[in-house]
Amino acid sequence: TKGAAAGALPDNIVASKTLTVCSAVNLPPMEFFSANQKPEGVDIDLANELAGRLHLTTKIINIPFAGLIPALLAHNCDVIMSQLFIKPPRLKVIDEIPYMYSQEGFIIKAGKPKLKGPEDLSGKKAASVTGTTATDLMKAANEKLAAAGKPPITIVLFPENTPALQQVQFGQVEAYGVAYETALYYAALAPSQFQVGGDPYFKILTGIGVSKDTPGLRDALTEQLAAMRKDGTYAKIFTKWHIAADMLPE
Amino acid sequence: MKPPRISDERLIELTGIEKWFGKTKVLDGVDFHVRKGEVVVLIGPSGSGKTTLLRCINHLETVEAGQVKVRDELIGYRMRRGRLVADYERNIAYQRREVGMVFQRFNLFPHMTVLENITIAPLKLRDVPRQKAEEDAMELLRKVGLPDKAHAYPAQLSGGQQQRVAIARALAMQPAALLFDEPTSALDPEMVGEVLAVMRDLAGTGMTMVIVTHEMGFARQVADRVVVMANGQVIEEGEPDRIFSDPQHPKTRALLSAVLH
Amino acid sequence: MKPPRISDERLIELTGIEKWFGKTKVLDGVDFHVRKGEVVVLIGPSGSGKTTLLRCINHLETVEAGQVKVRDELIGYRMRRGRLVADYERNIAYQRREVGMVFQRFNLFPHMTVLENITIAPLKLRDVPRQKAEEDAMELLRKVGLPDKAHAYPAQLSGGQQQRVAIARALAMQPAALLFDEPTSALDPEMVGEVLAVMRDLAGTGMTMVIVTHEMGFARQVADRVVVMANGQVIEEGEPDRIFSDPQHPKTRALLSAVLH
Amino acid sequence: MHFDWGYFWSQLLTPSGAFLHGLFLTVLMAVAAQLLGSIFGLGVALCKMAPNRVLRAVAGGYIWIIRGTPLLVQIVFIYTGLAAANILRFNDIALPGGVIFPGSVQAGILALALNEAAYMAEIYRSGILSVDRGQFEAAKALGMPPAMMFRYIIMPQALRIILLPIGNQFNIMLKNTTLVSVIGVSEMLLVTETINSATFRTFELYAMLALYFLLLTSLWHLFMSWAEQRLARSSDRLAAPRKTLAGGKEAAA
Amino acid sequence: MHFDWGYFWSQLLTPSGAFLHGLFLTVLMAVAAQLLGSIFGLGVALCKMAPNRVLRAVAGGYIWIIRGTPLLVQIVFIYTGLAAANILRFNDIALPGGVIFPGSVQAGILALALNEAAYMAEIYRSGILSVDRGQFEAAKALGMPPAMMFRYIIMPQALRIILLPIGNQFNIMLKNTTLVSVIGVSEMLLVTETINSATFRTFELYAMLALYFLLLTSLWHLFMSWAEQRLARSSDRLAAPRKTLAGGKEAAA
Ligand SMILES: Nc1ncnc2c1ncn2[C@@H]1O[C@H](COP(=O)(O)OP(=O)(O)OP(=O)(O)O)[C@@H](O)[C@H]1O
Ligand SMILES: Nc1ncnc2c1ncn2[C@@H]1O[C@H](COP(=O)(O)OP(=O)(O)OP(=O)(O)O)[C@@H](O)[C@H]1O
Ligand SMILES: [Mg+2]
Ligand SMILES: [Mg+2]
Repeated sequence: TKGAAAGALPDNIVASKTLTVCSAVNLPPMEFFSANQKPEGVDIDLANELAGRLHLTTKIINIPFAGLIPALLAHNCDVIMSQLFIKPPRLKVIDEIPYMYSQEGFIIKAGKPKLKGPEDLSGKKAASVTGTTATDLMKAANEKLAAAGKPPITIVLFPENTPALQQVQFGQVEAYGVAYETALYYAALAPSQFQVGGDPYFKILTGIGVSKDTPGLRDALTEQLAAMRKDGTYAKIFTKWHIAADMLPE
Repeated sequence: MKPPRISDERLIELTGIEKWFGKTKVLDGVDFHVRKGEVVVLIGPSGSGKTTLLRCINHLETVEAGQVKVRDELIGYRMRRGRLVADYERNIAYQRREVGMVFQRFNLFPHMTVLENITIAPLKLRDVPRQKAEEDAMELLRKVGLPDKAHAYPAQLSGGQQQRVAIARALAMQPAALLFDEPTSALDPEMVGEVLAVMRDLAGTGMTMVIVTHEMGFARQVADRVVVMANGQVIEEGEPDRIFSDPQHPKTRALLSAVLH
Repeated sequence: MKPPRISDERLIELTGIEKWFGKTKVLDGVDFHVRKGEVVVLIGPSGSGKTTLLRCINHLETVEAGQVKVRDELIGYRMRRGRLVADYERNIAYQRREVGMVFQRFNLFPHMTVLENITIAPLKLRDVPRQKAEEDAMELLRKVGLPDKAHAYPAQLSGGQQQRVAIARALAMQPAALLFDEPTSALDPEMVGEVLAVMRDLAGTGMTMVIVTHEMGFARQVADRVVVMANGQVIEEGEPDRIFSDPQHPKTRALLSAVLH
Repeated sequence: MHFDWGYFWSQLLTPSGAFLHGLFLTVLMAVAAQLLGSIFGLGVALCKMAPNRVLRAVAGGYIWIIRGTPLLVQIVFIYTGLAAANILRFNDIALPGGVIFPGSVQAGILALALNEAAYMAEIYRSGILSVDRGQFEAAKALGMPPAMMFRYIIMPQALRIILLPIGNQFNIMLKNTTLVSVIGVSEMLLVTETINSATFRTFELYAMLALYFLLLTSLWHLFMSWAEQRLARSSDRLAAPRKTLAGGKEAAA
Repeated sequence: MHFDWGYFWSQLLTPSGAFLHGLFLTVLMAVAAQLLGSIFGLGVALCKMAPNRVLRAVAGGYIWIIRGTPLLVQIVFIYTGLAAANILRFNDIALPGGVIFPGSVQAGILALALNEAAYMAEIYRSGILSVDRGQFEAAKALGMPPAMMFRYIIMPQALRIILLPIGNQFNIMLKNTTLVSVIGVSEMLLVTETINSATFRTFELYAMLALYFLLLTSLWHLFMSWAEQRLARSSDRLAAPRKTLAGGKEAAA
């Protein structure tokens, strides 16, 4: 069956023996640069495993989050592995293979009171990265707040994770709306600076982005993912990064 | 036989001036004075230091040794803790108002009309009301024969006209003395006469003047005293008739024979 | 009384040339020819079109009407579908090699030595081997009296020397004719003589030359024919003795009386 | 992927409110930074020419550092680095009327202005140095103190010379505002990227963005050409002698 | 937060391998883009001065668009926009020796070079126009076709004039490489940011980054001063007449 799946791969992938992965490599623990500038994280491990099973090697291309789908559409890469949530507008332009759940949360400064949900940020400033779901969730919260006659959240957009995080660090914003996994990571990395801003308030299926032009690749990846889940490699990776809660159910 | 309009008061007094440009000594122990009402003409070969001496009087050049006094006041220096130190630019600027200067190349302000050129200093430095300043300026323009050019710009004037405006501009600050550095040498020959005429009139009114010039005929006419420089030193001085008819120093003789022929 | 060295072949022939600069007609139906071996001197008041005519000969100016032919070949135009159209720059460049030009302001290439100035064109355009080109250049430098300046740069030469190098440079392409536009008028008077001497020698060797000049004595000596222009037209032409001693056209008379006195 | 002309035209001709706000921020930051930079740059230029050698060294060092490092680094340094070092933190300012002046915009304007000052200083300096020395001497000989000399005599003449380079600087400034997107100022580029991350009409959106910048810079270019022509005309008056002059006429000229 | 001098010095004096690689990429991109831009810019300049009016219009339009839009937009447009529109896609190229030449670096170099070309074109043009008209005429009169005239007569003289502006352009180019970080090229700025996101020593890291850029630009400045002096010395030869000349001596000069 492996041979059949590999046979359906696009010619250029077969020829180059390389799976090119677009990722916004700035969002630990999903994907980030290690001290010696090597990309690592959940998505990276998964990508390596999947590619290996297809007799390919991975190549990571680092692109700001808002540029990921355009890059895939432009065939600058074969897949997106960058904690890309599965959302209807995205499915209109690309295919997504579900591979995990993601949760949304906040990073806040260490020592500050925790939030119950985004509505607690009413009248305050919160950072988020352009093009991420956190932005949309806060916008939705603003609509609720408006209906309740409360002042909205001031959303400050950043092109990248780092400057957004720094806003929390320097107290320029109250909170940074980001993946719950990332919040956990930073709270563990620098507990004197950051803490997780409360329980996750949103959970969504997350997928590997594939171009609609390459159904063969999509099917091959889907097949290998299923195999990984069966033989336990999948669980191993999630456990390694302390986010077993995000695994797809059996 | 000093004319009676010259008082004994020494308006300008330079003693022991030394001035270096890099490694060349340009003024070499110059003593020089001008009495009130006197017209002094400075002559000397090119490079002898005439321009430099003139510029020392209103501190456009600093000196390495010696003193410059105007009305008995030290120019460019003040006492601090018993020692002479360079004065503030503001104070030097204040002192310069005593002495007007007319340059070889006129140096009118090209972005201002003739009237503005003349009134800017009284308006901004002496707080004269505008109307009074303009009336005074028109009076000066009549003196130099240019009342109809009040609203012209410098570039619209001939060289001779520009130099006359420059004289009017210097006079507008009502200085105690006027310094002229070869005021006609950048002019076309037709225009020299009109500027010299204005200077002659000025001398007649008892204005104190120091004039560097190569116009020996004019020098002889207006000078109360002629000072001859060579190699940064004053080599001879005296009444013009004496200097021109009976020069003592060989360099003076050489200079005059070169210029007069 | 045409000297025997002049053949009857018309090397350069301009017919009915009209040239406009914007709204002014600078050449107004000029017919002009030069025979092989002839020295023609062009004279005329300033602005009469002498320079423009000369520049038309090697197509440094385009013309609005008329034809320029060198050795019976049309310069600057070619036939396409039975009509004359502007020729390619490459072809025009090729045609220009027939006619050398010496400019008033020499226009030597400042970044090249004298030798390089002279050899660049033969080397690059006629594919002469370097050694041959340099030997020829040295020969030309001897002709113009500058063999020791071969490795000097133009800026190190006097005006007269530069102009002689410019002549050698033009000769190095072995043109059929040489055009001179006031070759001595940018020179200090002491240097005019040396350039005229070189031109006189050249005329003696039977070189075809067209010379615009104000040096009437020289013109009278070397010219086989003098052509007089005024207001963009040829108003008179003939042997130099006749033109200078008995000018027919009133404008020629006015010109000569102004120049000769 | 085909070029969606309909989308392109609709975005170009009826840009969204967010985009217009980005346009507004771009122009606001450029104008504010240019003004501040021009003022501060004049100070730097005067220090660079001051008799005091300490002042000269400080101004020289400032120019050296600013011109020797990338603007993008300066922007990040000022907004993030200074806050990280607890030196300066940009807090939002609530303006009367409920308008908020965000800290990132303040930082962006400051960084652009500090950068601009170094370039403006060199422009002023060359302008001032190109004024004839005789003008300085004439002003001094009249007894003008330095400040007055600069104000009335030197600067008016220097400004004529440097109008063109200043115009070029503003053109550069307009484009440099895009760099402020990295600290989260929603100027035109960041807004475009945000819109793109929802619509994925990348090519169309960037083409539109480029056209808007082209419009801004070209309008500015037209304005500068006009200003230069006016100046040339008024300089004619300063350079070309007139044949006949009557007081009244001249006053009107 | 105090300034951690130990960290600062260790990063400055013993930068990590990743940072050095960023430094290498910065210099590589700057040099490559400057070379390409200089060549392409010459072509644009010649077109802008060509007799053919279509060529002139195309070159003029190119310069207008490039100079009228921000470099940052051009970079994103070329990398993302062109690929999105299926016009041009930058794939990694494997060089012999196993070195990979990433697509984003290719796009960055191309964008920088295309941008540079517009500025270089104007520099060439002003250099060429400042060569005396007589030089053109003398070359034409000798029968040189246009290409040869430019090659041997005009360009050597124009290059002397434009050496200084070209030097300035490369200084700008060095700094402009930071903008390529937005398409994910790990040049010095992006490397610094990723190091920062793990260590949070923001101020120290940016100070170090600024110093490295200052070093690069200052080294370049020194080199240019030296080159200029050499040129001035060789121009002396072209300008100042010597009193005595002997063939042999001159040949050695
Ligand atoms: N700014 C300067 N720097 C260096 N040397 C100078 C400067 N100004 C004047 N000198 C030198 O000082 C000497 C005296 O110059 P100064 O201009 O006073 O002479 P001068 O008598 O006015 O001559 P002239 O009749 O030519 O105007 C000359 O040797 C001159 O070269
Ligand atoms: N490039 C040009 N553009 C406009 N007008 C020109 C140009 N070149 C020459 N003219 C005009 O054409 C006319 C003839 O000029 P030309 O230089 O041929 O005269 P000339 O006889 O050589 O005069 P001169 O003795 O002064 O050199 C003059 O009126 C001149 O002003
Ligand atoms: Mg003098
Ligand atoms: Mg002529």
